[in-house]
Amino acid sequence: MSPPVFAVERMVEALLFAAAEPLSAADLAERLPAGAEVAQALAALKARYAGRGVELVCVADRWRLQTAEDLAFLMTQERVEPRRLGRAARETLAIVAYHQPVTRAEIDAIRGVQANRGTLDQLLELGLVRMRGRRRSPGRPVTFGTTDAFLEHYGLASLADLPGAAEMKAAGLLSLDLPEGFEFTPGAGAEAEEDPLEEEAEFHVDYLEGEGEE
Amino acid sequence: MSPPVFAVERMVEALLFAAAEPLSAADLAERLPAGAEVAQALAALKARYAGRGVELVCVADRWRLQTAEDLAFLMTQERVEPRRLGRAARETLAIVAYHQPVTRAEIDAIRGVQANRGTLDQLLELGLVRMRGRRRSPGRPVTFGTTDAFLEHYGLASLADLPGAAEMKAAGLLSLDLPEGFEFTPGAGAEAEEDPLEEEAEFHVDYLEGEGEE
Amino acid sequence: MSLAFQSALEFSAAADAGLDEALIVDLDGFEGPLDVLLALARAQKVDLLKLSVTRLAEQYLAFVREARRRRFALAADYLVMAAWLAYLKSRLLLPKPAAGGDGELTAEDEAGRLAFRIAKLDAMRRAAEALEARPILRRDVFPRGDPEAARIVSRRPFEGDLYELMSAYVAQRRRREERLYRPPSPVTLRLDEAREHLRELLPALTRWTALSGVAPARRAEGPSRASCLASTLAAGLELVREGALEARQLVAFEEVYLRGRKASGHKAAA
Repeated sequence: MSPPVFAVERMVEALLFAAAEPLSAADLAERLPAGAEVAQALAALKARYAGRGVELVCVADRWRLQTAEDLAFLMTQERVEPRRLGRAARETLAIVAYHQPVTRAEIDAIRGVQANRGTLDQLLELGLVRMRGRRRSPGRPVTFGTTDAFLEHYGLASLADLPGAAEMKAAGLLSLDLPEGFEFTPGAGAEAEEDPLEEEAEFHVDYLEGEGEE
Repeated sequence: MSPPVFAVERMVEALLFAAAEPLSAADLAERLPAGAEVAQALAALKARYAGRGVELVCVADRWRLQTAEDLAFLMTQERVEPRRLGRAARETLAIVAYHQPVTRAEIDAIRGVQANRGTLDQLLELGLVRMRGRRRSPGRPVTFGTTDAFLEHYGLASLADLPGAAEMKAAGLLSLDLPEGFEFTPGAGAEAEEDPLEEEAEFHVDYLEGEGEE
Repeated sequence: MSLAFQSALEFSAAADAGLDEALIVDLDGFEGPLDVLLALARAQKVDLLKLSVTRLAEQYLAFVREARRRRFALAADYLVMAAWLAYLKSRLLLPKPAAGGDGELTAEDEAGRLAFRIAKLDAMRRAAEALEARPILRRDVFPRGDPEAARIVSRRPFEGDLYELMSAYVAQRRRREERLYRPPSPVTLRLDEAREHLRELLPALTRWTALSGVAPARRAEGPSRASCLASTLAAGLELVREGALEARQLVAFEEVYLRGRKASGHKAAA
């Protein structure tokens, strides 16, 4: 027999309130009595908190309670002035976010400049960007993508929620090269060309490359 | 003109939620717009949270939101898991990854310190490192390597995807002033000089691993 | 390494001014030719994909001319872009060649490609702004100030990415390299070898012979000439003490001469 919805809602509320970080539905389910309808409870809770001083939001597929955006002006004591990213870093981050997986060379090509080495490294260090894999193309360059910390920082539930991404995709602006004769094909990212690397054979080749590149 | 009660209630809610410690009515009044009816807002908020998973309580004249007492059982069951590896563990993991199969003594030699026994054990327990076999050398020391869970965690399709020296350089980690001797060929070395831990069983396991790379 | 980020540009100001003072004065604020082109394109106030590339080319060329007139040292890529745009413009203005199809892009394709790149950079710049406008954690929205326990944590096995792994690896390797730094010790001619060599030569040393002539010649991978000389001298002095050899030097810092001692030398050698 599954517990009543309002009971589960209370429990979810308490857990999210006490938690030091966003919790996934799975995290919650694990701590709740068997058969608890987590999704339902979350939806109910979200509705209950809508418009309040505290709200329930989904970031990086996890749930967290946070203060309402319009009350930011009150939070003078809690505000930590984050290290502001420079323009180059902000642009690079946007390019990685909207084009991932993307290589260093592609970032440079979009920005039209030979990037300052430090820009991407700064983002890596801040944990906003991570290495994802290797592109299946000559030289097998490393590709970059964003992290969960990125989503949490910007309050995004998932990459699909990147502002304007749908429109840009529809306009063909997210493909890396000029779309054929302006016939924009949404979703023509580089995903398909990323290397899943199943072949064992590549193992040895790779080290040779790595060594030889110096 | 004083702000409406509803608005003040939201503000109080947000302030109490974000505050690092309980706040007195005076603390709240100080941070709220002039003329805000703090007592009234607190009463309304208390009523609103009554019976919920989170409650508003007043202790020693200070107000705080806290989880409902009857839900305390939810809060205690979780054991703390290490979220970040310590430096020693990170370094040890990196050495195992790049030098596997590698013995305890070799890890110590590379790190230049007598390793804390616990470091490698922690990695074994986390399932990132496994015993691989025995080195064919005096004392037949056990050798260590990484697991599939390691690959999965770091998003690597295979060990061949470990970033090589070229990437370290590209990431600005390796500078040009490093001595010539900085070389590593992960997994290349001692393979031949190793015996499986349990002759037969291990043989199959290794074979399967080679084939079924995810 | 210093991260000299360029200060943010006020694009709307530049756009309002059209292509004039604002752009020229701000040259230092631009991150390369594409950046300038974007600012110029924005001033056209049309859909960036439908932009007039010939007009853009003219504006850019004027910009570069003006910038040079003001004696800004223009980076090569600005000039390369200028040359390419001039060429593109001329191709756009010329009547189209009858047949394409030899693989070369038409001028229209090139123009489209350029417009696309500009539109793309523009999109990314807007995306960066849109991201900054999001409710940012601890700037606009705040988590619980006093979480009850670190006990309620999300079940992520642990944090750490490849970058961290690489950093950890390099950090300790670097420490180790520092610790183990051992300059290669020079190859030297061993004293017993030098002695052996001298003993062999002894019967032939009936006259005063220069040390440099006595010392073994340098071999390819062998010890340096200086080492050969030094070791031979040391071995020679030992033999002098044993009475098998005589040595003399006429002037300080000049050549040392060696000569076998008749009877005793042969006795010692035997």
